[in-house]
Amino acid sequence: MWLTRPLQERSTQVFLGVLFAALIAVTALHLLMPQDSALYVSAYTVTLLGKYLCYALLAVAVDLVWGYLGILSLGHGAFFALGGYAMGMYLMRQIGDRGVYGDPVLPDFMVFLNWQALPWYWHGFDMAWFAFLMVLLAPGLLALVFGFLAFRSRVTGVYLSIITQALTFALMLAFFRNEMGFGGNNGLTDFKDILGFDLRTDATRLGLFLATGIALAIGYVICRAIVVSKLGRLSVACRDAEARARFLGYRVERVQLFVFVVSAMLAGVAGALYVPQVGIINPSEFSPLFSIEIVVWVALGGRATLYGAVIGALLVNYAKTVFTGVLPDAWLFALGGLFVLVTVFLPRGIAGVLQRRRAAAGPREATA
Amino acid sequence: MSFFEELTHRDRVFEFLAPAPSPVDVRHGPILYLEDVSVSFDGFKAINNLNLTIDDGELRCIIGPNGAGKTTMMDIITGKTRPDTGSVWFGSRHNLLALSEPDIASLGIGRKFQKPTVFEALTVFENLELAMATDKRILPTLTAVMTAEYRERIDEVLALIGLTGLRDRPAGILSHGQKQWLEIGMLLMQKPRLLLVDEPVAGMTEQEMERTAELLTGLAGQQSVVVVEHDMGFVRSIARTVTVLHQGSVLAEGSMDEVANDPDVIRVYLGEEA
Amino acid sequence: MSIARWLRRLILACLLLVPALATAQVADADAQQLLTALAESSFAGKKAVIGRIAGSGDERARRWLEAFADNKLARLESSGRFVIVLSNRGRNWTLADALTGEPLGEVSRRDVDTIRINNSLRNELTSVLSVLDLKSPDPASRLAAARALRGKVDEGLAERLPGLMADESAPAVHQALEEALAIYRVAEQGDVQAVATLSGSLNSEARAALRNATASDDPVLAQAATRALERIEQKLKLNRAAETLYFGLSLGSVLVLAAIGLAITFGVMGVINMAHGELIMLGAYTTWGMQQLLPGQPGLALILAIPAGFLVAALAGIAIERTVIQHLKGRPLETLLATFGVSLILQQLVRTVISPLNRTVVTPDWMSGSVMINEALSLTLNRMVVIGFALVVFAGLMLIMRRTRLGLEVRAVTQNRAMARAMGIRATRVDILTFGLGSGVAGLAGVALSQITNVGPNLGQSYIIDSFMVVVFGGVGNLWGTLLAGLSLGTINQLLEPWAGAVLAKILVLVFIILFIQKRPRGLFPQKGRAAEG
Amino acid sequence: MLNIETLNHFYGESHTLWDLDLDVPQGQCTCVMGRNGVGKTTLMKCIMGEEPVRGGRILYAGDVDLTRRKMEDRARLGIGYVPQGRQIFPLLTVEENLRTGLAARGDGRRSIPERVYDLFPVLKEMKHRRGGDLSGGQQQQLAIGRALVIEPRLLILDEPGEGIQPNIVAQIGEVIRTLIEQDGLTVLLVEQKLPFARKYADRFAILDRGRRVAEGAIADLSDPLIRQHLTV
Amino acid sequence: AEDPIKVGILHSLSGTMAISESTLKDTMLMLIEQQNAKGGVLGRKLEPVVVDPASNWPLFAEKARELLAKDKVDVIFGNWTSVSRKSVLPVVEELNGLLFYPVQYEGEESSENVFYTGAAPNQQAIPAVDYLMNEVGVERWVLAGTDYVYPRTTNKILETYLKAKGVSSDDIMINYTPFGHSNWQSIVADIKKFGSAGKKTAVVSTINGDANVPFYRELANQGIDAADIPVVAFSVGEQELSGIDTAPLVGHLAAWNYFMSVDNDANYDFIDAWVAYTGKEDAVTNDPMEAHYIGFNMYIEAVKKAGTTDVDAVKDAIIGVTVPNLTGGYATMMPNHHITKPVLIGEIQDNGQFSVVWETPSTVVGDAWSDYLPGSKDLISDWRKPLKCGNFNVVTGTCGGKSDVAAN
Ligand SMILES: Nc1ncnc2c1ncn2[C@@H]1O[C@H](COP(=O)(O)OP(=O)(O)OP(=O)(O)O)[C@@H](O)[C@H]1O
Ligand SMILES: Nc1ncnc2c1ncn2[C@@H]1O[C@H](COP(=O)(O)OP(=O)(O)OP(=O)(O)O)[C@@H](O)[C@H]1O
Ligand SMILES: NC(N)=O
Ligand SMILES: [Mg+2]
Ligand SMILES: [Mg+2]
Repeated sequence: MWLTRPLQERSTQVFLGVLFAALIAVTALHLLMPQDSALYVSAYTVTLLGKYLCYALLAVAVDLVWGYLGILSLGHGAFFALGGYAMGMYLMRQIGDRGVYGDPVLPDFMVFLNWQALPWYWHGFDMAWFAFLMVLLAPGLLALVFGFLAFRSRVTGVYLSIITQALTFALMLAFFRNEMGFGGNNGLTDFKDILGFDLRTDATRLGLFLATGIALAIGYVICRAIVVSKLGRLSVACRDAEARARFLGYRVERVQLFVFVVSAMLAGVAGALYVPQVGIINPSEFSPLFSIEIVVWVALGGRATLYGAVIGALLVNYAKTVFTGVLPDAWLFALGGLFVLVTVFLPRGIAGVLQRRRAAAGPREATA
Repeated sequence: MSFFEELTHRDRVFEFLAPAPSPVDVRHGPILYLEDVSVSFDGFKAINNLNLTIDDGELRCIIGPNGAGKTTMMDIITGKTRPDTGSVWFGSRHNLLALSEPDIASLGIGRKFQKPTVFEALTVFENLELAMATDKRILPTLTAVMTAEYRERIDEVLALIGLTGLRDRPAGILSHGQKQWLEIGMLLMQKPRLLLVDEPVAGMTEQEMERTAELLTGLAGQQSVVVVEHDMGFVRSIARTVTVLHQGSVLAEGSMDEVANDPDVIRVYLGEEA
Repeated sequence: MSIARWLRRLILACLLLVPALATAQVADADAQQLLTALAESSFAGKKAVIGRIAGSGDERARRWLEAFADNKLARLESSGRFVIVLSNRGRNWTLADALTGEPLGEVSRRDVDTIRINNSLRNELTSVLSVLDLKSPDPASRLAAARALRGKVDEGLAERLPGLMADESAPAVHQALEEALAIYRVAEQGDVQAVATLSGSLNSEARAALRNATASDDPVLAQAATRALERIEQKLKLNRAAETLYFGLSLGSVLVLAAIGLAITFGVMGVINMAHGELIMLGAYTTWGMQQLLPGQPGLALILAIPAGFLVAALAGIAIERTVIQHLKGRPLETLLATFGVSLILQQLVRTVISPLNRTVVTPDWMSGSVMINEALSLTLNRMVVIGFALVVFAGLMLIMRRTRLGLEVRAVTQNRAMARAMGIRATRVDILTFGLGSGVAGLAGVALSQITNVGPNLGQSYIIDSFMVVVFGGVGNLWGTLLAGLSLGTINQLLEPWAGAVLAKILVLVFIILFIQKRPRGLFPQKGRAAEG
Repeated sequence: MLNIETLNHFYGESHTLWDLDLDVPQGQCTCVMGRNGVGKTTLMKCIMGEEPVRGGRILYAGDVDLTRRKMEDRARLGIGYVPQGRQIFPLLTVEENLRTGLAARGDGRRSIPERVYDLFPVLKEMKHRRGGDLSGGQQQQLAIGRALVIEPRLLILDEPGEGIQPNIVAQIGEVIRTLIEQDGLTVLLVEQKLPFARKYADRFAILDRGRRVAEGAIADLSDPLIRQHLTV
Repeated sequence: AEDPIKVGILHSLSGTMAISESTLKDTMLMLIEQQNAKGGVLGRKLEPVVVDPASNWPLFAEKARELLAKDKVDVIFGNWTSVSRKSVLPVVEELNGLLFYPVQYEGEESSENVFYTGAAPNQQAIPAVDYLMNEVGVERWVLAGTDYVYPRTTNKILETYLKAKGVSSDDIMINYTPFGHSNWQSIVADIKKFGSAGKKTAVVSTINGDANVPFYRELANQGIDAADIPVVAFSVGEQELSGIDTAPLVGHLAAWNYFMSVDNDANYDFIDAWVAYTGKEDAVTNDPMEAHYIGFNMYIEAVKKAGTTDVDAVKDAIIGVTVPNLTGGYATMMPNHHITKPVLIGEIQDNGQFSVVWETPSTVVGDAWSDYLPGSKDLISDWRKPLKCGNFNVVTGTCGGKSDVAAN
């Protein structure tokens, strides 16, 4: 099976090994260590790690299109946010009559802005299967339509980047509008439970964390499977010489569309897992600056390696957590400085350093 | 003659309406047929009422001054450039002007570019793998498996183009001449019905030229080949029919000797001593 | 309400009777008493006192009233002395005695009780002062006063206006007075004749009077008013179209200014400069800095800020180029990452070093307000200057890129760096100059933007996305494209805004850009031909 | 004019040029030959400074040590370069492409020498067309013309005849000879085509896998040498 | 030498909100310093814990969790935007923390763990409209706001209120703009047109943050004078004015519960302290700062009263606590976790200050649930035993969201 092909690869094995080891270690330390132990991992940390893993999955999705297909999407936050909104709508409906106004159907923000009935696009989100399907479909469809138009017209390079940015920007403005029925700027929040599990319990948190870890693993394997397949090589071919690939008989726009849609869906899943863990989804996830930041994680970790994207996402977000606590006034200097230094001194990102190490250690292995 | 062709032409329009695309139909004549093709760029007529017919299995050389429109003609055949007027048929069934580049490529038209273009980030091997004639749709490509048979074919071609030693190096590091060879290799992998070869021997040594000549003449017969080249020695060694383009239309056509002695050709192209 | 009206009538009548104000001076004790009354009355009561002060004939009255209108008439808590506040910034205020004019130096704010005023009193004061101005020797102030009277004429004044008009020499003032009187006549007396005077007027008070008259019981008047209004509406439509166009061009010129520097650094050099917005910000802060250096001369400071802003931003740009971008040759996408870092640093730098708060940049007088084309169409001056400035900057840039070697060399360097160097082009110098130029132009944009929007650490962020859109929409590498793109996007936005609202208009413009790029994948002015297709 | 001493070059770990010595005498045309991928183009890039060298020296005009000079300075010293693969500036017009050569001239001249247009009339015809739109052979002519704008003392030509129609190839050969004879130009030529090399070059040098394996006057270019080093 | 009382400060120091929020962080640091100079409270010193949620809403929740779970702070002072508060709310409720929220907001909320020291709509918007209607004689209304929940809700309330007062819908114009909107040309022109119909017109502005500077600039340039069409703003305070050239804006209005210009010794002392603390002679104070001042003092009093920093004890103790505000009156914490506040209307002066032209005769109690919204007019909030409910429906007699806690 093409999907299991990456499992035979050493790099994937290492990646999955490290990931699962980390998941197990965190779980064990959280469940087994006494609270006052230095090794105890608090629910706070578990959720934080869960959030990082969501970002990591998002970064992997971006790396797939950017690294291998050469499409610099400055709008991937849109797919992430759409997945997040799909999940958020499900979680909102789960609140039921436990909202402040006790309306059994309408979410609170609709009640106080005088909505009389649930808008049509909110229907179905009370059912988990439907909502989870939408987590994939909403971003997937958007990517399909947008990608179809763009790739068909052969929009490439910065032009494509900028219209992805326009896309997410337009969505941000649209979602800001209260009339859209997604809670405007306040977004969706105050969730109570998911699939019947109380979101405020540590067990649910741990469960979400583990689910995210597994989603990352699956997402990684899917991306890897694409990358090592002939389609992956074709993607690289399209990235470097689109026209040439056409003359070989490949429909470049379909390759682009396929990979783009897969990537958008992965981003949607990341968003869906993100929302219950951070407890809010609001239009700022659509902000172009957020999308740019995702690209920065990938570049920092090392483009076109996938695991580099994971490293980049984890590192930047960990740095952000640390710096915003330790250097509240100066963390932007640290973060900005980090970006600058890494780009200038580590041209191929952190993964580049690792590769060079490996190449130095055993040059034969690298080519195998 | 042309009237005749036009008639046959007409009645094939109906066949073209048949839903299922069928392979190239050469029962009724040429494999490639260009009629009254013109194209201009910002008012400059690069191709001017060009008529050209290539028979199935033919090896045709096309020469002509720089800027005569040879590459542009290939661009038109492969769908890269749309002509302003005229028609281009592949066999009797396929109107190439209605098709996109990948469609044309899938029909079996392969091309080597004047300026070698290969996938620089991929290895030499992978370049050939992608060129290989297989199902080129998305899902088959995703699930494609590298069989021993495929591998053998690629290795054969690698040996033929002399790049076996650089099999796993990225194509980007190849020297100019090596890229030329790789492009020829990719063309071979494609197994096209019609090969369009734009300046294959530029930058090759005499011996390499000989090898290329053998290769191309060997192909002719089952496959049709159109070669554009400025090296007269090379052209002479392979040519049966030579077409001379000038200012976007045919200036002369015939055997190498006929053409080489044509005063117009000497004036605009060959110069005194060739 | 009616009492106030009656009062005003009285005051105005008195004022017109007083032949000349500046002759007398009441006794200090009386003055103290008047001011005390002013300080201690309720807002309603103050109106009466204003009348008394104005009618007192005291030559200091005008100064008191003006200070009062400016919130600068005050009483010292400790001594009960009335003062005029000369400077009311900070915790210690500079004062002068209201009666004697003697300077009192700085006094803690705690001791100063300002005499409260509100809008309606201020309104009152303006009418009072403008009636005084009707007798001013300066025709400009007479015109302003006459205009201010429209819609405010009452019976008392109406009787006197024909007399005033007879004495009036300036035709514009005369006409304004005539309109003021006609408005009164239509509104209060249902005078059909007066409708004719108003039928061409674009003044809003005149229209309001006519609109009310259309609902009149008198059919003749109602009909005349309706017809007059229709005529006016016709004219207004044209004016509104012109206005929308102006708004569009002005928004467009802002976009052009913000984007034009990027058209150089990104469009021509290929550097995805995410710090472009922060370079704009530096230009704006330079303007603020210049105004701090030259207090009281905002206009001069603004003009000096043009070269200074250019220089500051250019130097900052060159510093970025030398420290960061030069290491990223041949990796254009990575410039995005590094310059994103730079932009974070610059923003925070401004927050830390200057302040996270917005800074005040003063608009010089010659740039504030608007030029009145007619009563319904005024073009705001600051925008007009910005439009002009944008065009000048564009033309200058065009000249540099067309007429100097730099333009050619930078394009050669971007297209093939190694080959350009092999041709003897000093690529490093070209990089520095070009990036400096692009950055400097961003600085110029900042100088202009300081006259329109916030000067704060977030300034850059709000323009960076728009700038990229404009450059890309116009076609990367084409300065004309940038100009046209900016102007057209601005105009489209302004055309959409009235019926779609600001938010939706913006969304629609973005959707338009997305769709447009589908049609023309390389922008308005695409790079055509073989090379561009790669 | 150009003396290359024990030049070594690496692409990353792979050793491309090995202890290479080469003399290019003043006022002559020296032709470098060799199979595909032996390092001819690399050698030219080292001389132009596009590739850094690892050891060895390049001396120009007797005593100018080029080894550590910046690329642009080499052009300003009077070296014209026609690279393999044309390398014209695709989005500049033909005229602008030519004008880039003015930067290297010491005399501040602002117009293109007529001689270039005389040599390649097609360039004049297509003055306002984008370089990238030209046909392959036209581009090659442009590349040569551009190098001539510098009015160089040393002209490096990397397979200049590639893609050019026969009569113009011959013409280029003639021009090279004229320039050598009238202006004392020195030419370093990379060429695969023996007839052309034999006709226009004075000396030859053969490279094989990064080493100089033969050198001499063009008349000494013997069949055994060719068989040994130039056939596959 | 007991452990210090940890005070979490959750205000954005970077990003778009830093402009407003970073001063509040400094205010808190100053108040803590002052309290420590007085010996702290209960013999314990106070220790600030500052984090930066960076104007990123999910990060607010995360940082709140960090403060409560990791740093174990006793109380949090923080947030500016409503969305950030909404994001933090589930966290403080889950971890049973205390949050003091200092900014005027749209109401429609009452959490057991949050104390709202800023104004609810009835403490700002409604009195301002009353003033305009009764004192200025406004008949035509422009409700202009940034498109997000606070302006939307406020305007909804005002619209209902105005209509209840007999204003016809033709005389109400509602307009929303995006955050950071900077091109006000046509909107201001529309306002001008709307205001030239012969009836006294006013603009009620819930325009937020950075959009204000270009808005006022455009007003001034298009010649809209406060005398003709006054603008009364709910989100423009001294701090915002410090970034605007106020000379052309004299006479435009704002409604707040505090102005820096208030003539009161406590206020002057506060200003002196603030100037000394920041070292900037031109430092300004504003309403949310006063709210923090009040909230902080209330917290101190409640801790004293409870004798402990235990959250539940403080929560119970703080209801009814009364501390002086800076305008010469007192603020009391009400059972609905909102406080009593005077409402002041000020006119902008050329020195960037407001001069008070009107104030409510007495303080107004903050109303968590608006009386003018159909969904919430039946709700009340009372966190005292036995009701202990933030959204008790007086008609159905139930506490929303906790149907099991029936009322009796
Ligand atoms: N996109 C374009 N815009 C303008 N002119 C073009 C364009 N494409 C081709 N041309 C012109 O059309 C003519 C034909 O070019 P073409 O490349 O077909 O010539 P060619 O016969 O292949 O020449 P060569 O032997 O030099 O390769 C040339 O004069 C070229 O300048
Ligand atoms: N960037 C690179 N990295 C690694 N190896 C390279 C690189 N560029 C070229 N090479 C290798 O160096 C060798 C010499 O290349 P070069 O281009 O100098 O050959 P050449 O003699 O000019 O060949 P041709 O006749 O084909 O132009 C080749 O084997 C090539 O594969
Ligand atoms: N609560 C506010 N002003 O967002
Ligand atoms: Mg060609
Ligand atoms: Mg070579």
